Amino acid sequence: MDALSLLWWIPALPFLGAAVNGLLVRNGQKGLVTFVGLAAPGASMLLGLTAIWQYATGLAPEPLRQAVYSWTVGEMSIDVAFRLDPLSAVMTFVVTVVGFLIHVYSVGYMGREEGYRRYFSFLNLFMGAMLLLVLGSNFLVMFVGWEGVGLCSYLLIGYYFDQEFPPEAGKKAFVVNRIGDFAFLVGMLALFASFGTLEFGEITERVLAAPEIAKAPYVFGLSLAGFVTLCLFIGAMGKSAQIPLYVWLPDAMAGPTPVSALIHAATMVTAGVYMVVRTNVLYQLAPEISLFVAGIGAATAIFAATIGLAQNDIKKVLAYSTVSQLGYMFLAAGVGAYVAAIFHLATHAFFKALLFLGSGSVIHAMGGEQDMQKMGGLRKHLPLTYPTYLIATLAIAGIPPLAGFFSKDEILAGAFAGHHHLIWGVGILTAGLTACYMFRSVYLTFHGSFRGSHEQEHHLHESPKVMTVPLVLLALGAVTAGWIGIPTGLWEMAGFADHNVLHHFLSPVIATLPGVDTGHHLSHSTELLLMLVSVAVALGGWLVAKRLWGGERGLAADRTFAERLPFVQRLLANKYYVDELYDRVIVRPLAGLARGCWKIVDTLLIDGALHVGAFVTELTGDLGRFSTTGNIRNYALYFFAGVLLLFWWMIF
Amino acid sequence: MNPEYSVSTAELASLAPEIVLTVGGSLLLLLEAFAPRLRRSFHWLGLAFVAAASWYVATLPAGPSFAGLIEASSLTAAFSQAVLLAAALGLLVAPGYLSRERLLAGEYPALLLWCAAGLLLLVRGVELLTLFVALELLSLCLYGLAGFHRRIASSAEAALKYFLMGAFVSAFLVYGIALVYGETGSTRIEGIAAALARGQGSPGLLLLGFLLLACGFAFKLSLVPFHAWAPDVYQGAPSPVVAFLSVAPKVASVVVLVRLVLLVAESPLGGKWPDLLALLAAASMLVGNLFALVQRDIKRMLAYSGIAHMGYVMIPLAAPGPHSWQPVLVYLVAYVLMNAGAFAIVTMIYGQPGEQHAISSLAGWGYRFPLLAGCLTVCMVSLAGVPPTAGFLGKYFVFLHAIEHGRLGLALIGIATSLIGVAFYLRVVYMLYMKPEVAAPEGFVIDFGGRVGAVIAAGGSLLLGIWPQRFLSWVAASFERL
Amino acid sequence: MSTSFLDLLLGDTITRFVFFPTVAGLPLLLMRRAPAATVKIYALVVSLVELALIGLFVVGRWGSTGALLARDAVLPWIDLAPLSVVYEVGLDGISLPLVLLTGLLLPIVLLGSWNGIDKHWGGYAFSMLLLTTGILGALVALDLFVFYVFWEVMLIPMYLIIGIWGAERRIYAAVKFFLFTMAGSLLMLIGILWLGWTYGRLTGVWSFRYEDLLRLELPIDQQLWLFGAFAIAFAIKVPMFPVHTWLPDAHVEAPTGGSVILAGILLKLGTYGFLRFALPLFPHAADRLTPWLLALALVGIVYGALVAWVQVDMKKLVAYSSIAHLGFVMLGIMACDLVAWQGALIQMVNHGLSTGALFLLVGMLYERRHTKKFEDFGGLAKPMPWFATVLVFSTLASVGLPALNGFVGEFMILVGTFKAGWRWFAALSTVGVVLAAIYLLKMLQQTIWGPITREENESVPDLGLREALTLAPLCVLMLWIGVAPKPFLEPSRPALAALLEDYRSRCAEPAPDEPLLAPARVSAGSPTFAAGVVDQEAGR
Amino acid sequence: MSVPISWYLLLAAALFAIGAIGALTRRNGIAIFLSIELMLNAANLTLAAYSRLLGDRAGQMVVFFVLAVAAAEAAVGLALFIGIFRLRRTIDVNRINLLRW
Amino acid sequence: MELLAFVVFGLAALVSAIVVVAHRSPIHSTLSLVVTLVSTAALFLMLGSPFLAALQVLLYTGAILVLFLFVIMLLNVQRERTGAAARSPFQTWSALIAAFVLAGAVCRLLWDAHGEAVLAPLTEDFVALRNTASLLFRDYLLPFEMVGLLLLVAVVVASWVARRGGADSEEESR
Repeated sequence: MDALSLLWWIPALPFLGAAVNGLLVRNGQKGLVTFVGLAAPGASMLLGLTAIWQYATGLAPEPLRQAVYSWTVGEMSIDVAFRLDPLSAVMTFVVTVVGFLIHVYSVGYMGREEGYRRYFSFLNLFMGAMLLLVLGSNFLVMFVGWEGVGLCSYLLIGYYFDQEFPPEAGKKAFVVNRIGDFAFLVGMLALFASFGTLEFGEITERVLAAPEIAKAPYVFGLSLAGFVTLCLFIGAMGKSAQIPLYVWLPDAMAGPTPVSALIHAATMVTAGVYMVVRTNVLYQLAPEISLFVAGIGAATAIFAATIGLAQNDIKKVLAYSTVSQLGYMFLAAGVGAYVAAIFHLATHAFFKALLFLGSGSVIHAMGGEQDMQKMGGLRKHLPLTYPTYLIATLAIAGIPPLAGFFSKDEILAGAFAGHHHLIWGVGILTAGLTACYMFRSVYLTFHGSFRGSHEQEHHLHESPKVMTVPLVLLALGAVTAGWIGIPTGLWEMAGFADHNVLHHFLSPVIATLPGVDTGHHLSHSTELLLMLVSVAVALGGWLVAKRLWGGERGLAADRTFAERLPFVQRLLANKYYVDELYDRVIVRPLAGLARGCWKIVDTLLIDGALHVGAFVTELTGDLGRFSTTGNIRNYALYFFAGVLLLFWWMIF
Repeated sequence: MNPEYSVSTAELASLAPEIVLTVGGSLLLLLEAFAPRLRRSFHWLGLAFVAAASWYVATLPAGPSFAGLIEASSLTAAFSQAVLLAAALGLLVAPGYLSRERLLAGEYPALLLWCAAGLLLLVRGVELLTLFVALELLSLCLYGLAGFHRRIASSAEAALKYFLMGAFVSAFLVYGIALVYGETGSTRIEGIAAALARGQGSPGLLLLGFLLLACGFAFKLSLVPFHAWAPDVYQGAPSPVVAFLSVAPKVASVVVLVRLVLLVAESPLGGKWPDLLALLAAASMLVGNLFALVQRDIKRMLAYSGIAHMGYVMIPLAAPGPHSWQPVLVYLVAYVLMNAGAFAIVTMIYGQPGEQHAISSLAGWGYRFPLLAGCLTVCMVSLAGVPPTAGFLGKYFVFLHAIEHGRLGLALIGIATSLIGVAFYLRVVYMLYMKPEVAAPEGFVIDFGGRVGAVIAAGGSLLLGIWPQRFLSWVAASFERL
Repeated sequence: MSTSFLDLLLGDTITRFVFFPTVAGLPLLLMRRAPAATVKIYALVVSLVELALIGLFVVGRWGSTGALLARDAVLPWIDLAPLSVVYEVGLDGISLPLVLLTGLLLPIVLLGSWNGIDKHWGGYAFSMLLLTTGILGALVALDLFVFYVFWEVMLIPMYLIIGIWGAERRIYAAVKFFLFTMAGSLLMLIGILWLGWTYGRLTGVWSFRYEDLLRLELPIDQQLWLFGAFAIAFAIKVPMFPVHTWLPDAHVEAPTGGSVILAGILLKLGTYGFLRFALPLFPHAADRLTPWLLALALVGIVYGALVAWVQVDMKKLVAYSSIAHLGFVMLGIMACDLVAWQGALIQMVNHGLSTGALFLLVGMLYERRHTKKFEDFGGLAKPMPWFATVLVFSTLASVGLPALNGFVGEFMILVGTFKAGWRWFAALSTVGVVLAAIYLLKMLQQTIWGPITREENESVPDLGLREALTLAPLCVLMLWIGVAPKPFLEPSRPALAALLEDYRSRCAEPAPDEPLLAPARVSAGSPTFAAGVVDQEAGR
Repeated sequence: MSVPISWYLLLAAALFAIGAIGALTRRNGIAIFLSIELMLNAANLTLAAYSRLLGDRAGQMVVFFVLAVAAAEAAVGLALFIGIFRLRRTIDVNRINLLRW
Repeated sequence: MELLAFVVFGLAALVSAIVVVAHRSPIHSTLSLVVTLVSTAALFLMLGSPFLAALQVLLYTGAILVLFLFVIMLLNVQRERTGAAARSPFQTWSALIAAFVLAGAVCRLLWDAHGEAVLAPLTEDFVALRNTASLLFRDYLLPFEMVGLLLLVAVVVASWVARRGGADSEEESR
């Protein structure tokens, strides 16, 4: 089978599945829904894996481009085309595999929901859009996928539409994403206006051929590359929940847990990172924006980590953790460690999906309860969930040799190598915090004694196979995914040839610009030292968590903290009041402005002026008509006077 | 018999339309006296006479007659036909109303026919004395028609007001004739033109004389500031009479006014005359539309609207010349159709004679009188000047003329005021269709003739808007020699 | 060569499909006592035949490569030398999409009004058919006088539709609509007459023909005045800020069908007018005023979106959204770039489809619940899943979600505007994209999502078959245009390109000091279709 | 001694003005009508004087016709007064104002 | 001689005209108008038009004014009431001003145009009735015929309007 020529089927299949489930299948046909809902992404995954295999083992490492049809005509001829290159291959791998596993998991998790069909339809739709995003050969297709995943995110967050909050959260997600998208759009416009194309390949080629065009001043003292990358990054901020546009992601947890795992942890939210790496050639030409990216990433990472420390909702913890990890990825991209960013993206996909699915399993067991304050001691009830969750926690905390360790370490090494020591410091601090709050969640959920109600305790049970098997598979990934990117330094120290597979695989998509200095290399000893530091910090975080929340301590630490530092606790628990701030500073004034436009400009000024005009006209007529008094003596006078006035006017 | 005093057959033939109308009127009067049972057919007989007159008008050989007091030309023929059209509509609509009001009598068609005769003479007259007598002839008929409903006060009041104003103005007119005659030594248009060309006479007195003449006819046209009688008279006079009264005299008076204006404008006295007409036009458009906007009585509203329309008719005279005739005629024919049509329908669907014809009574009647309401809507749309109707065609020609001759300002005033016009014409339409019926109509009379009249008027308004070619060719042919 | 109007009416011509609705609709006026079903079916059949007529006509000429697809023989209409007006209609790529949209919306509107219109159905259908004639006529007119006549013909039926079949404040809305539009169009009339006169002054023969008038080279001050006259007329129709206030009222009060036609097509005549007449006739003035109009378009986008956001009435929200969307179209038109123009044209169609669907949906909801206020809704997705689906779909199309139609237009407009050098306008107008999401999602939020707060909403029936049939074509097109817009963009491209080239070349030369007459343009550059048409005429 | 012809004209103008004053100030309809007759008379005098001035009898003809017309007008006018008096019991023009505004 | 006659009749005409306009009683006004008209007839005579003078006396004074008197008495019209409500000073003053302006303007223009020009004595030809008649029946035949119709109209209108339109006419039309 020549999977490469069937490239476009990879996104098309899930779309097809979505359409079939959405329009043709009826609500009652649950088996059919499951079949279609799994077959589509499954087939897509198989096709994707085959294609990646064929591509990776192919002789020519040239990117593969497959144009399906021409979208528009004329001056702006843009193809609907797909592109398989190392970057999209990695992304496709992550998306299809993790996606498929989560689909499978959903069969169990969502089994008893009323909107089962709708759920699978949307989930398939999401897969299609996500694959469109990663496989798209130009910005336009990418944007279609970009907004498509946003839409699915909206629909799936609002899955429980008959409640008050989820649709609101979905709306928030969509709108905040849109704010980013608008910048993305502007960036695209600038690119198109400058290069006349939106193809990734062509743009890269042209920039490489003539970097001075991209470096020429454009607006606001920014170069073209600077402007475009800034715009694109703002787009990424929205999608990938970076400061200041992160606010939607925690709320997005209102959706079903598998959705949180797939969309709001593993795939969609990482699209921003993917895009930054995709356009790395431009970022390399705009060092100031790159630094900005790194700064935002670092800030987001630590900011979200501190909030995560104070959350009690298990999914909220994971959500802030996701925000924090995404910050990490941007930090990496910002400091030029693009491969590290993708690496972390991939490993994160596995362990974060696993964490979410694990938490889903917990919630499933708890009968929908998400508050960790009501949990505790679940490990004996959930024999499979607990170890997988623990593995994922270890992975995210950066304990070697699990996946998270390698990717995170590479990021920190990249930051250090680029002499961004402050950023490195923030990163290492965040690593400690990550370990701390993640283990907090482990302790509060699985350790100690149960704090929930009796019914809940009675209800506790391990999830069915259809849910646990994906957990196990993902755990496998969380353990091993990091091994594809074992740092070059380690290999060399151990006396092996460099087997950093990922680096080699991705190197074609990372542009090497003549004038741009990317060659920071750390000595092996420094690299090793950094590793030790980060491991130490991670272990430190774990230990702190164990000391505070481990065993039977439960929530005591939280209560003490709240008593001692009520202000800080409130600040953290309320997420620094950012939502409230946005509401006061942006939403309400804007609504006020809108109301002003409506009531004052429209109704009062414009319509008012018209009504006054009409009134004056009518009044003139109404007053004037009394000149027709009904008395002909007056009429005769008008005649007489009229004649005289006209005569007077005529002779002068 | 002294041959000096004999009248040649040719001269009599040149008077054929007027003779037909006069004799027809007299005949109807005689029939009223001797065969009152035939009353119901009087109007149809009258129509036959009008048709005959129309045929004679069309076949009249061109040229002056009666010692040059009157003339016939394709131009006079065109305007005469417009007058006869109005007369026909006036005859068609009336019998229903008259028989309901128990006023059916030979006097009505007789007066109408005589009035038409007077109007034709007014159109054809080229001598001031003839014009004056013709004017008085038609005016007396109109006084009688306006007061035709002798049992109601409003009709009598309308007639009296019309009469007193008319008499007052005719005194000015005679004085104007005296001055013009005295200063030029002639009462014939040609003679006056020659004298003016010679520079004879005192300019001041001539100016005053012509102004008095012009004002006299402007009074008939109800141009501002000589308009005040019109609303009262239209409101009080019987509706079928108004259908005639509001259009026919205007057609004829416009002819005289145009003749006068052309006479003066081309003379050394000319100077400010175009501006004078522009002033009258602007004032009429403004005042007419503004006052119509606030009327609650449909007849009064139409009266003010008529004032405004006469303002539009005057626009081409603000740049006078032989080319002014064409837009004037087009506009007038459109005006005859839509205004007479509107009054015809008012005649039929308002059950009470007298001064009250509230627009608000129309509420919901659009569904009760589908045909008539449809016709009324067409007439209103046409009066508002919305294509594809005759009213638009008229406005098109008038504005075109204005632009062509550098009267853009006048055209803009015309636009602004017709926007006001739209507001009150639409009020009728929304009353008809968009308001729930508040009061069932009573006493309405919808007879065959009236229905035919309404359909002719509305259909004509539409036809002229959609397919004006035949009509315009006729118009163009009428002015070929100019 | 002496073709009569009747020949045109009966032949395979543009004239036939322009006048067919009215002619075929006349019997409706006589069917006062016929059962309602007969009337409805008759009207629907007429509309379907009309759609078929348009379809057949267009299909037969699809392959045409020239800028003009077809032109009817020119007939003298008012032949009064030197004042002559001809009846001249032609179909080119610019009018084609809108003509097709009109044909498509007509049966949809009638079907959508099936139960919503509860009185005088025959009159309603006739008004719609007459309106269709006006719209189609204005779209295909190649003579400014003819254009004006058709333009005004639209007014009366729309006035009646709003005024008779509308909601409580219908009369206010109808009169406001009429007066607003009339105010603009009267100015345009003066402008048209002035043009015809100028042409007559230069050649001795008056003409209002588009081709002839395009040859006029006017001094800049005259151009500015005339452009102003045209622009006001069109801006009111679009409607652009600040002459937009008639639209919310008209929409809210109009019956569903009226709103659909109003938003779907009538508004487009404003933008169409800019593209077809205001810009090509007065290039220098347009060029000079471009920043101002762009600014107004931008204000419209943001302003419409903001005000839409705070509405409490569903229909009013959609109405204000129209202002924002049409702002995009205006942006594209004034950007004077081929991509932007293509985008603007396709966006006109898009807006017709998605907003049309939204109005239909609001109407269906209104039929069930007799309210349009948000506070009366909420949670409707539960009892009405299909309704919710279509509403979400149409809303997303309206929001401009990629892969749905709205995006295509917006994107092309933005690209074109940006490319043409109006970067800031393009960038700032994307704010409208964000705001669109805000207010349209708010609509979804308050109608279909959330818990059911009112008892009455618990058992609202879902879409019926007729309603589904009404909406289906719109949805299919929304998706189709979004996924593969190429076939929809292609036919209009040559016409737009020719128009643009002509516009640019004329702008490049300075305006003369005195009115001049340029030589007749040959096929190149001018949208005057010298190439594609001739065989039509010669064939007769 | 002969009188200059302009004196006649001036006298006529004065009479005309007096008549106009009457027409504008009297409230009795018939009195107004009388004033109008006075104005017509003044116009007639003007015509006759001009006729004499010009040595042309056309002016006299006009006077003749005006006289005839005045007679007819008087008949119609007085009939109208009778008619309105019968219905309204007044011929005061201030009170003949059913129709106004 | 002529001067004296002019002064006498002119003054009589003026004074009686003022009385016509100013007197509150319609009957006195009418009688005063008789004086004016007769004076004017005399002036006509002086202007060489005995025909008009005769007509003036016969037709105007003899017929029309008698008709007036008759109607006034028939209607039993009282003096115009005076009082605050009846007065309209604006109307009165406007009328006076307008009339004076008109008279002033016309007099000024007439004086400027014709001044003190004195005409040649009257000729037999001008005064001859025969010539007048020939003018009337030859050149002005049409207006003459029209006046005939006019009088017919007047009769018809007057009879229609003045006829009692009550129950009897209802009977008529049945």
